[in-house]
Amino acid sequence: MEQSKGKIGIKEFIALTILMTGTKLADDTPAIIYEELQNAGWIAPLIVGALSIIPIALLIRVVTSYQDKGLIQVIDHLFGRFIGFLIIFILWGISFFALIIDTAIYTDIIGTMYYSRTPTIAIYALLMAVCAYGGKKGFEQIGSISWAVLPYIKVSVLIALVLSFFQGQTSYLFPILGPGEWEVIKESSLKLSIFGDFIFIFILVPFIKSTKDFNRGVWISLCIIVAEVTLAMMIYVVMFDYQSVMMLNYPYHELIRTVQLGFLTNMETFFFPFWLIASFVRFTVYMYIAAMLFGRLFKIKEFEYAIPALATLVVFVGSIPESPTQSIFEIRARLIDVSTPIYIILPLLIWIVAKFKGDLKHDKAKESI
Amino acid sequence: MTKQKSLFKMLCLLSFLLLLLSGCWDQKEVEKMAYVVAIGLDQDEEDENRVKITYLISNPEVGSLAQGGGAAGEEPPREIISFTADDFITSRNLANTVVAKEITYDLLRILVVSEDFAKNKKFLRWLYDATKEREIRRDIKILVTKEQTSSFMIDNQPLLETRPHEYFEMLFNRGKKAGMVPSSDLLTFFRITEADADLFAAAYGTAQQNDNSSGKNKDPEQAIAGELQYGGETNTVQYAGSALFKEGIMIDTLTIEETRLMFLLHPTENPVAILTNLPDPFNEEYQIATRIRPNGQVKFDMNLKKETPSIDVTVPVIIEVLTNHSGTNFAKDSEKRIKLKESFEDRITKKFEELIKKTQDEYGTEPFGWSLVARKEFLRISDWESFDWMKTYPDIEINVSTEVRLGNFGRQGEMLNIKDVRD
Amino acid sequence: MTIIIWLVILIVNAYTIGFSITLWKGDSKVGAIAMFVVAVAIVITPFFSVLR
Amino acid sequence: MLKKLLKKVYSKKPNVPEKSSTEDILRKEIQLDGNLEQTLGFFKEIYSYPDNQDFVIRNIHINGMSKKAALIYIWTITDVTLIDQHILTPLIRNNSTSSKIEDIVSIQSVDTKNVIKDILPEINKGSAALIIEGDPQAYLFSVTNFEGRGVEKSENETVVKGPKEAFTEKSSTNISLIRKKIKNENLVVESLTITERSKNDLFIIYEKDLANEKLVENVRERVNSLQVDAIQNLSLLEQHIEERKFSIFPTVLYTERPDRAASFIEDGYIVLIMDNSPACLVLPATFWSFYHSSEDHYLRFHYGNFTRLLRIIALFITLFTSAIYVGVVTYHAEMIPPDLLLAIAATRERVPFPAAIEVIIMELAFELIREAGLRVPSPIGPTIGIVGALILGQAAVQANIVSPIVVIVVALGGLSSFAVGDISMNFSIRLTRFLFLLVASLFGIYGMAALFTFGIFYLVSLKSFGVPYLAPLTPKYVSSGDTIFRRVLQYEMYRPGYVKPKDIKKK
Repeated sequence: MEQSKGKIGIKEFIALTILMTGTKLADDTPAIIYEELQNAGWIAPLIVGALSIIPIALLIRVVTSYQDKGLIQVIDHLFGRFIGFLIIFILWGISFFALIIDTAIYTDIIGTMYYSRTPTIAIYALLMAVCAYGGKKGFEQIGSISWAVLPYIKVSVLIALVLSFFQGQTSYLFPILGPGEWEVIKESSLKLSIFGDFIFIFILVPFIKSTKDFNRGVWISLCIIVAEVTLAMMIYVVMFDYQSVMMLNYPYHELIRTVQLGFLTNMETFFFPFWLIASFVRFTVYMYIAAMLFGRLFKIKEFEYAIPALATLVVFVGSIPESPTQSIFEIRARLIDVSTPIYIILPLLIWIVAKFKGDLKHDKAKESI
Repeated sequence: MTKQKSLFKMLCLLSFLLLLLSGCWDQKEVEKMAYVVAIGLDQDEEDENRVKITYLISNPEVGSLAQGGGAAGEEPPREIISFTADDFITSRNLANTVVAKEITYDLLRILVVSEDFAKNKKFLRWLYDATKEREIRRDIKILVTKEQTSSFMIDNQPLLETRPHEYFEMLFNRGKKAGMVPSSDLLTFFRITEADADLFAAAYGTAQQNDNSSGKNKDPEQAIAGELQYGGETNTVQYAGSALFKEGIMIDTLTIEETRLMFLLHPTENPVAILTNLPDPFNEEYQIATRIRPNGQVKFDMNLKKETPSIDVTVPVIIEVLTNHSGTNFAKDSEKRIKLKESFEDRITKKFEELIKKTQDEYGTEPFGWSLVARKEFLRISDWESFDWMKTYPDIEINVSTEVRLGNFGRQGEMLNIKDVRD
Repeated sequence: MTIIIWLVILIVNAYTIGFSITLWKGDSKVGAIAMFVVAVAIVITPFFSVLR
Repeated sequence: MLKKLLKKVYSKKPNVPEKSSTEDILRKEIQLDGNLEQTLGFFKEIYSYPDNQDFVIRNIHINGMSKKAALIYIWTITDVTLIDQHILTPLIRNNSTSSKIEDIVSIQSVDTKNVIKDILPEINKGSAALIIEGDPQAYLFSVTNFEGRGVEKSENETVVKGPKEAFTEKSSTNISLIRKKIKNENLVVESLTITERSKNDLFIIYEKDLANEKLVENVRERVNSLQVDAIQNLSLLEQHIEERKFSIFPTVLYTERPDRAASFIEDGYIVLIMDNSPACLVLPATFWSFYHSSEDHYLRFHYGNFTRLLRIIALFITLFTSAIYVGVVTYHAEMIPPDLLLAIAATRERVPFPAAIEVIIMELAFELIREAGLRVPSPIGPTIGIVGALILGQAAVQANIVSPIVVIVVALGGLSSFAVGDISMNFSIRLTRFLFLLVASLFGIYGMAALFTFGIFYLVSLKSFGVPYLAPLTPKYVSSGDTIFRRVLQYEMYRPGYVKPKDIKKK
């Protein structure tokens, strides 16, 4: 019963991964997908999930063959000082940039959908203050909180989806292939990095109790996320029809504004807090990962102390773009396109180098004994 | 590290407190709001690019028994103002020249549009303003009125429901259940307009009673709002029939009967039960009062890939016989029952055919939502779009059949034979 | 509002530079420089966003 | 930084002239030498005789030995009849010359000490010291008799089904109450003197073969490292040993029920008992131990869980109702069903304050009634009810100071707050409620969600003696699964893994 300090178990890990990636169904990611895929948008997460198996499997193969080493340490080990620094710098760049853009989007959601008169900076600052506080508390706490709040968040999402399913019409899903099968496959593979967060999860390996837990956790959460995002995307179409859903900026929020249950006609305020909590936890994880990479880059051991400064920077940088709903939407769509190759190439590269160095063979030999 | 730690704590606390101190931007006190329940939209008489807006504002103090209400009983339940504005978003400020409180659309339940304005090509642009405004929800209803909305609102004086929002809510719920008016919400309007395939049916109402003689002895089934004659001490407003919108512009109205048939043909929107009269096949003099209920889903057999596409529609209904003036005893006679069934089937199918013919010839497309069913026949959106439902529909060969299942014959099956009594 | 933003900037900057100094005195000079850059960025970026 | 500064201010020694006490301390080091007069002189000095009223020196002449002697004791904490019948009478009536003191006196326990320093605490605990001319040691007879209430019903943690007795102010009674429930030789009652001036005793109670040694050591260390002059009772001790003094949530459980204490000991927890406290402290304490009550387990499975359900609902109602009311009315009016919204708007029409102020006024009034009701002498008690109900409820509404809905909201929250029995948790929830109210009035639901997340982060990071506050919910531990709901008794097979007991499985 020895308490492993600062490490989290499989439940917390799965919860954290689901909150980190699954919350995407409730921002503008669906809108980005629908733009090209129309009513076949719900197929995209399936394809992306299926394609993601390759990089994830490669990474698992490499990372778990080193005892207690996360992605950062593995990259260091495989590529040496200079190239390792470069790769981690790119990863940090992506994570930090994604953090800025995503928080800006979420601030915009809160601003346009609920608090139209409150200045963006106030909403943004409150969001980041909570995230910085959480990030500062450390990884174990983030894991615990994800597990503590996950059931309630998922139940609220499920209620919203089920209610809207009964208010919508399944025939909106037809024609079933949307813009055509090749278009669907092509466009969804370009959006591969919607699940790109899984790369960053490998950084957290040293925080998980055992590699076996990690291994299982990654696959379970991938399955859950794919199922969840697919279901949500389907229900947006069922609720609004593809023509309308393509015009919506934030389908989840339009959805919770439209569903009703008995005498309660305006229910969005029931779902809103859960979504908020999920977003807080999500950005706390992002914040923590970005700070961790930052700490590794510049050799700051106690990188938690850098979090408040980074959070402040995020607020100021994130409020630069004007009319955020549109401009950030474009930036974000581009970021997804840009980071897709990295999501594929990096794991492949790591695997090849590891193979070349012979680290994997050694491990295999050990396993066979 | 303690230095950082304490400093960090201070920072957290301070920034949080500062945030708290500077809050309250979106704060609004409920009692300082004027709750608009209905917005009326009319074409401005002088300027084509402006609209005349009518607000129906609910007075919260009416109907509450709260302490301290004081003279609430003497205040009127509502306030109506009409004015010209560029759109109904900026009009919120304009209204403040008359109304002291801040205008809010939180309780907005219904958008009333006059028939003239709905037939205007520019109508759609103004309606789409609703998608931008945060406070307007997509589930509000659309009502088309025969006259100017401002006069409609003033004439609309419900006697029993003092609170306007309650009145509209109940009216629409009931109307939909009885099959008199379609449910016509904004969400569906936008969806149908964007999908560009079907017709949208909005509720139709008026406060003016048509006094011309043609309406006098009209079969109530064939009437639309304003043509029914009501006596007594009541509100003059009537809601009946529906207004059809094609590509966002109103093109025609449907009578009560047509509205009901439309409901029966619709694959998803089914009324609970329709009370109506059908002619008695055994005695032409009399009518049989019936309750018609849909009996499961409407069945479709579509064959759209042919040169002349065809659709076979089967409408299953349950008919309950409620009155029997002719005294024919069909409850116990199976032959008579079969005859009754056949007569019902013929009658309803004929009505369906008439309506479908009208939609094909006059409107060019249908208000039944069949395009949704048709979509299932296609694999890709491009195929569906090149098929072009709206273009193809008039040429489709449509066969309707009705499957009647007789329900109960009322509480007491057998009828007194009046002729025997009079002997 | 501007006053509050400046106050926040001031506090965060004091904190960041403090942390930077601790790092300098400690083992990581690179980290100290990085933190200092962040501190400078925190002062500059508001001019492009909130204080525009 | 601020904290450091504050610490400096506090830790600064106040500049007050102090009298050196080295003389006193030296005197206490003296060994007895058989000189009765001199020894008595020391004692008189130390106890400031004859100013000190309950300090008694009884001079006697032991006939058999023909020696002068003196009996020293503090009469208020000794059993005087015992001294009279079993010490004085035998000594005076004694005639045999050779008898040892132990053979003459018919008292239960006799001890000998020869350094004044060692004798003093015994006298302070209620022993009587016999000093005999020419004998270089003192005989200590245990005749302690502290006054105290008898065992009474517990008043703050009442149950319907289950034992009613509560701890008293007397530690020996309390220990015996626990021993009555755990008749096991492994139950250890360690005694420690924890303060320097008042010499308060603390009893650390645990089961030797269950409790984690590190935990016991941790507690011992923390208690020993206290450098305080006096800690009268457990309520004060609690504040001395808790980890985070500024935390809004309690991390040590204070309970007055011996049955609860015993069941915690049986799970491997540690219980602290002191004189003068009709309660005990349980360490470590998690969030759940404050949320639970002993009755949850005495009631059958469904009944117990029903009360748990009610309690968790009450907890959330207390935390959120007034905040939600304010947040929703001022920021999210559209979510209220239209009839209710109009009703609220109508009643608020003539109220002069904003909704937030209105609720805060009523909340404060409620807290005032509550505090006043607690402190008011019982004959005047009923007036509080009248004042509260009539003036603050009825009249305030009629005077248009608050709207009737606010009265309902506040009353509901106030009523629910009583469902959380533990006094510390009760306070933390009531205080947090005000925080939520504040945030809701400034940021609506968004602020509340932010504060809630903030609060959960805070809860999760709390630790009580190394145990995470929300364990075993998160992080996960092997346990009986007794968190929001409890299981059927037979399935509660494990002792809580987070206290790391030596024997995890219950039989």
